[in-house]
Amino acid sequence: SAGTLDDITKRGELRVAVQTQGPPFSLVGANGERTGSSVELAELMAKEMGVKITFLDFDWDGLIPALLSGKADLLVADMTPTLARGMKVAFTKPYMYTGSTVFTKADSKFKTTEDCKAKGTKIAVLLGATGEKEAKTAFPDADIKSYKGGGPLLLDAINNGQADCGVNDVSAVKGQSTAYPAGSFTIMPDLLSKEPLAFATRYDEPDLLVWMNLFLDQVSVDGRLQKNLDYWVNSDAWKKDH
Amino acid sequence: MIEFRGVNKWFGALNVLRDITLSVEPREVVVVCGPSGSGKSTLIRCINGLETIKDGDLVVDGQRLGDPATNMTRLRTEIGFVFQSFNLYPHKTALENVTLAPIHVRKIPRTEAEQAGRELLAKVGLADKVDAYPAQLSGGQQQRVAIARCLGMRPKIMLFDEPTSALDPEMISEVLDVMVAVAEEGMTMMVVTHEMGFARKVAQRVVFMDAGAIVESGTPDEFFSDPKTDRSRAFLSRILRH
Amino acid sequence: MIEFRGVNKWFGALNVLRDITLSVEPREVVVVCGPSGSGKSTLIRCINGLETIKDGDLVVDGQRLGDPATNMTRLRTEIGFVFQSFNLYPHKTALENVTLAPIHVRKIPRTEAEQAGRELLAKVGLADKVDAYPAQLSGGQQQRVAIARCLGMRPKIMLFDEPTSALDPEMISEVLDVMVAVAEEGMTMMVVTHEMGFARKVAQRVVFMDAGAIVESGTPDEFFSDPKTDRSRAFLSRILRH
Amino acid sequence: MIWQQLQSLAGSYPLALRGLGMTVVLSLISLVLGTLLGFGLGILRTGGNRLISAAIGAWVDLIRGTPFLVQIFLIFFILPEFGIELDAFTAGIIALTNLAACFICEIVVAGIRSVPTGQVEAALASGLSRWQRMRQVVLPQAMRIVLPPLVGQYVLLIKDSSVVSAIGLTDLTRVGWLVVQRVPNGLLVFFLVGVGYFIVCYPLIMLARRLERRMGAAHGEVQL
Amino acid sequence: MLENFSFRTIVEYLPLFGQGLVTTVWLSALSFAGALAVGIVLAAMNLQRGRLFRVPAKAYIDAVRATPLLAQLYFLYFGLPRLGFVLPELVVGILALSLNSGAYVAEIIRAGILSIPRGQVEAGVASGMTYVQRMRFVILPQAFKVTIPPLLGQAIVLVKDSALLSLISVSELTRAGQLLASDRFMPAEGFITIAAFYLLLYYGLKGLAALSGRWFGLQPARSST
Ligand SMILES: Nc1ncnc2c1ncn2[C@@H]1O[C@H](COP(=O)(O)OP(=O)(O)OP(=O)(O)O)[C@@H](O)[C@H]1O
Ligand SMILES: Nc1ncnc2c1ncn2[C@@H]1O[C@H](COP(=O)(O)OP(=O)(O)OP(=O)(O)O)[C@@H](O)[C@H]1O
Ligand SMILES: [Mg+2]
Ligand SMILES: [Mg+2]
Repeated sequence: SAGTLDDITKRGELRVAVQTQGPPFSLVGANGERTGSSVELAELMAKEMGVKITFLDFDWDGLIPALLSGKADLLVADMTPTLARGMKVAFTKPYMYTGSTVFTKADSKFKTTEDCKAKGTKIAVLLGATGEKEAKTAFPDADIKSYKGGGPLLLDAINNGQADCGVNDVSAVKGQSTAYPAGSFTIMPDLLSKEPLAFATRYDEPDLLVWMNLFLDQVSVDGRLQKNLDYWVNSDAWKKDH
Repeated sequence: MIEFRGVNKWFGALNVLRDITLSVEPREVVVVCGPSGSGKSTLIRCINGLETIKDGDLVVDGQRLGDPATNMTRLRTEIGFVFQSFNLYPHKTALENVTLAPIHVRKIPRTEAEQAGRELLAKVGLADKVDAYPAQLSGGQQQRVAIARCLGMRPKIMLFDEPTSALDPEMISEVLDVMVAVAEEGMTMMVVTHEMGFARKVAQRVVFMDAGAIVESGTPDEFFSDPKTDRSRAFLSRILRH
Repeated sequence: MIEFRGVNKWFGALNVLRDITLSVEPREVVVVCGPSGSGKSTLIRCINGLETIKDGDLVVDGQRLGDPATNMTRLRTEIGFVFQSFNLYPHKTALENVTLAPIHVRKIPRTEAEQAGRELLAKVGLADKVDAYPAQLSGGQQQRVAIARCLGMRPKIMLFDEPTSALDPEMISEVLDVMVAVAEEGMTMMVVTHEMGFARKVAQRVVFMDAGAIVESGTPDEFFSDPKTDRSRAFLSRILRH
Repeated sequence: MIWQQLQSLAGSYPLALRGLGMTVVLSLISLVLGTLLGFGLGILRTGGNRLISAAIGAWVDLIRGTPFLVQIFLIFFILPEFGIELDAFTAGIIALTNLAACFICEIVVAGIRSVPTGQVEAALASGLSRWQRMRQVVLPQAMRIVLPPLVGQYVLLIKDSSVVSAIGLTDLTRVGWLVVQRVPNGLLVFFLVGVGYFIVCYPLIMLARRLERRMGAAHGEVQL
Repeated sequence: MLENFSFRTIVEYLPLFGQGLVTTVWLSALSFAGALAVGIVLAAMNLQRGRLFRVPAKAYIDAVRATPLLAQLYFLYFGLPRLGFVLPELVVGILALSLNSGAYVAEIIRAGILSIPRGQVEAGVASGMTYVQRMRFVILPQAFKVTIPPLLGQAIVLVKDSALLSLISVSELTRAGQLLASDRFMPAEGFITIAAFYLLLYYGLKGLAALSGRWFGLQPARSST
């Protein structure tokens, strides 16, 4: 039978599920345009396939079902490919590494990661994110609060004093904190962990998975991946454009 | 026209109707009397199927009640009923109460039905209350609307449950005059009432009930001048004494 | 005990009570009669403040109605009222209907109140319906519960609005006997009724109303044998004729 | 800082309008359909047929008892496994209509049951057909009991429509979440989202109040 | 997603669901009690003659019903601290649910009270009962009978709304399912299990409602007016 790639070519459309979880990976820009690091990579994929791209914008609850039910061909979000998750979906090779970091309000008495280990410290994490698990191992005595609703909510909770320290993906924290006046938060230099990020597709689309891995190889070799990451993740250059 | 054959009815353990056998001919006027709680209301409520009977047969206008072949809705259009507690529609004016069924059941054109309704209300002395809602009417006025509502349907059989209980003596005689006129036009009627004047004037038969059973039944003359049972003698003597 | 001085009341444009002046002495029994819609119910409803009056004075048991200094709730515990439409509490049994106010308003111990309630119900012939709910009672039975409920409060003044309308003649005389007994114990009473036998037996005065005004007022003997106005003459002749 | 945030919020107004439009269209369609269906189900349920009545009862319980997210999830993601493929908008309308119908059914049933038996008997006795009894006697009286919770249900439903973002529709609440990523003042953003819902819901509440007053007057209502 | 439905994983996550269920139950129970209290007070205010009580009660009820719980939650969680009140998440959650649901409950109770025939009120007045006694012995018991079904509806809305509290880090039933969905990428398992548990709660509530209906019960049959 025809493979997924043939289907995509035939319909002339690549259907990508995104989560719009916030800068720098996926966001809606100042003028209402959908953009971000992952979004641009997906657009690049479609361009290389020679088809147009359709973004399906789900919130977290809808993301996995969209992929598993075949509503989307692939899933582009800053997801950590854990072994447990890998039992259900096919992850590509990691295209970048990040990790969870600890951040606090700038004038807080918690200056270092060590400070946050004190008993009863209120630590804000995202529900179900890898940061949640890492916080539990790194701060066994702390009071972990899992919020649902995305990275910006964590920053809001820290900023408002509902929690003392936050733990989240470092790129997300950096990207999202730019919305605040400079210097609002202290972001600890050390990472709690090193985490790969990958795209995902279904196991019944082996041709697409192979192609996506090939795509990642290509863009790393020709530097387009690095350019994307430098623009979005490793600096806040994107801020002036979006 | 109405025929009870060995009818029994229970409310829980209470045998409200005991072995009722009674036959009412077309154009006959039957008055039902008896002490409070003796089952008079229940008896006439059975006739238009507001209460179901447990055993025995009840045939009304040639149709057996409880028989699946009997179209109860059709049958009920031929039976007028005036409730002891009036049951006026609170959301309709006096006139609307009277015209509702003629318009929707009898399919009489609205203007015609309203004309007839006004006349009927005038007949019972309510020409000036045509547009009042039940809550704005005195007890006696409500009862008269209920009577007009029943007359408006021009049924073949009319059942009245104490139709003059809320009226003053003056009004009683007016309403009874209306009923006498209807009776004289050849209507089949069963009237629960203790207006002995009415019974003497138009009833062909008086039925006396006690504790769910028909104790005595006869012409008004027989019944009033020569009651056969001790129970009815006692009842009559109390009426006369007071 | 009850004193109306130039009382007027309107329902919208309708002048239901016109210039009522009437004084009822302690221990006096006054019967109010008159055609349907003449304002009898409204008149006695004013006495316990169920209707408010527009001008004129109404003084009950030494307290002026409408006066801010008058404690209406207190005053009402001294006034018993039997409604034309009974208004029994549907969620309470007959006995509970009778004992509710004595227990909670008069603060009579429950067992004592129940004892008294049973006796009252027995007095009106309902010994076997003590635990029935209003929906399980016939019209006449409901009315008797309403009367027992009023008696149970042992008020100083009793107001009855057609207390025997739903009763058969036999029961009427029994209930009237109960009322006669109460009257003879020296109760102040106003009774809207058309039971002329009762009026003759216990009333010190008969008040005849028409179209909101008191047309005539006098002893029963005067009123029945020698009515002064044309209106009352006509009313009486209709009663006698029928 | 507030000023600066307001400025960047202003840029998002086309997005917000689109979200508001989605919320309004979704809720309007499903409210109308849901009301019709809900009244129909309610009337059927109080009708004589035990089987129909039990079936409706079971369905209503199932829908009222489970989270709306799960229902919409099943319709959009699981139904395709049985060959029923719907686009997000249609799935949203179906899910919301069904939800509305089930809640409204219960409200209607309660209203119908509150009408005194004497009223039904009077209508029976004058030979009104089942539908006429409903239409002329029972429903108008039931509406007094039905209207306040019905409007409550409407506004709840308008707000429940936000769950459709799980299947990729961008409604007003979703816009809030998108905007809050760039303007991290959740209090301000969701205050504005609240204002958006208020603009939709408040006229509905006012309308209901008016209707209620009119019906109350006809019934000769008194204060306590 | 259904063909590989994994009951084993659900069983593995059952303890988590159990904890979530317990939290949801007591959280909702407290909040509903609060909502009833808020609702009764608001309804009583709304039924007064004087504008002094009626106007603020109406304004509150309208404002709360016309805005989403999410915005209200935000206001309480992030807004109150700015006014100097920092409250624990659970308190904020219960407060938000009570205040929100209370507005709906108030309307339900008001409708129930207004459905009582005026003759009933008059009978209470005439026997000298105070306002409170009338409410307690005559009006509320009859009103409750009509309001039980819509109150049940509101209760189940509240139970489900309590899921929103996972936004402010209260971990309840829905969260357990979401964890299963995001740890294992098993959304069908996660969400269907949640649905089953909520359904369980629903039937529990329904049973309670039936019980309380019998408590206030009265025979329908013939009416007394
Ligand atoms: N729904 C019911 N459940 C139980 N008992 C009932 C019910 N309806 C009526 N009864 C009882 O049945 C008996 C007969 O009632 P019915 O209303 O027929 O009396 P009635 O002769 O019309 O009396 P009245 O003259 O007082 O109206 C009464 O004792 C009454 O208490
Ligand atoms: N709430 C109301 N609004 C408008 N009119 C009313 C209202 N209540 C009563 N009325 C009118 O006031 C008049 C007097 O009513 P009331 O109930 O006092 O009469 P009644 O003498 O007791 O008559 P009945 O013997 O029939 O009970 C009637 O014409 C009635 O229509
Ligand atoms: Mg009867
Ligand atoms: Mg009257």
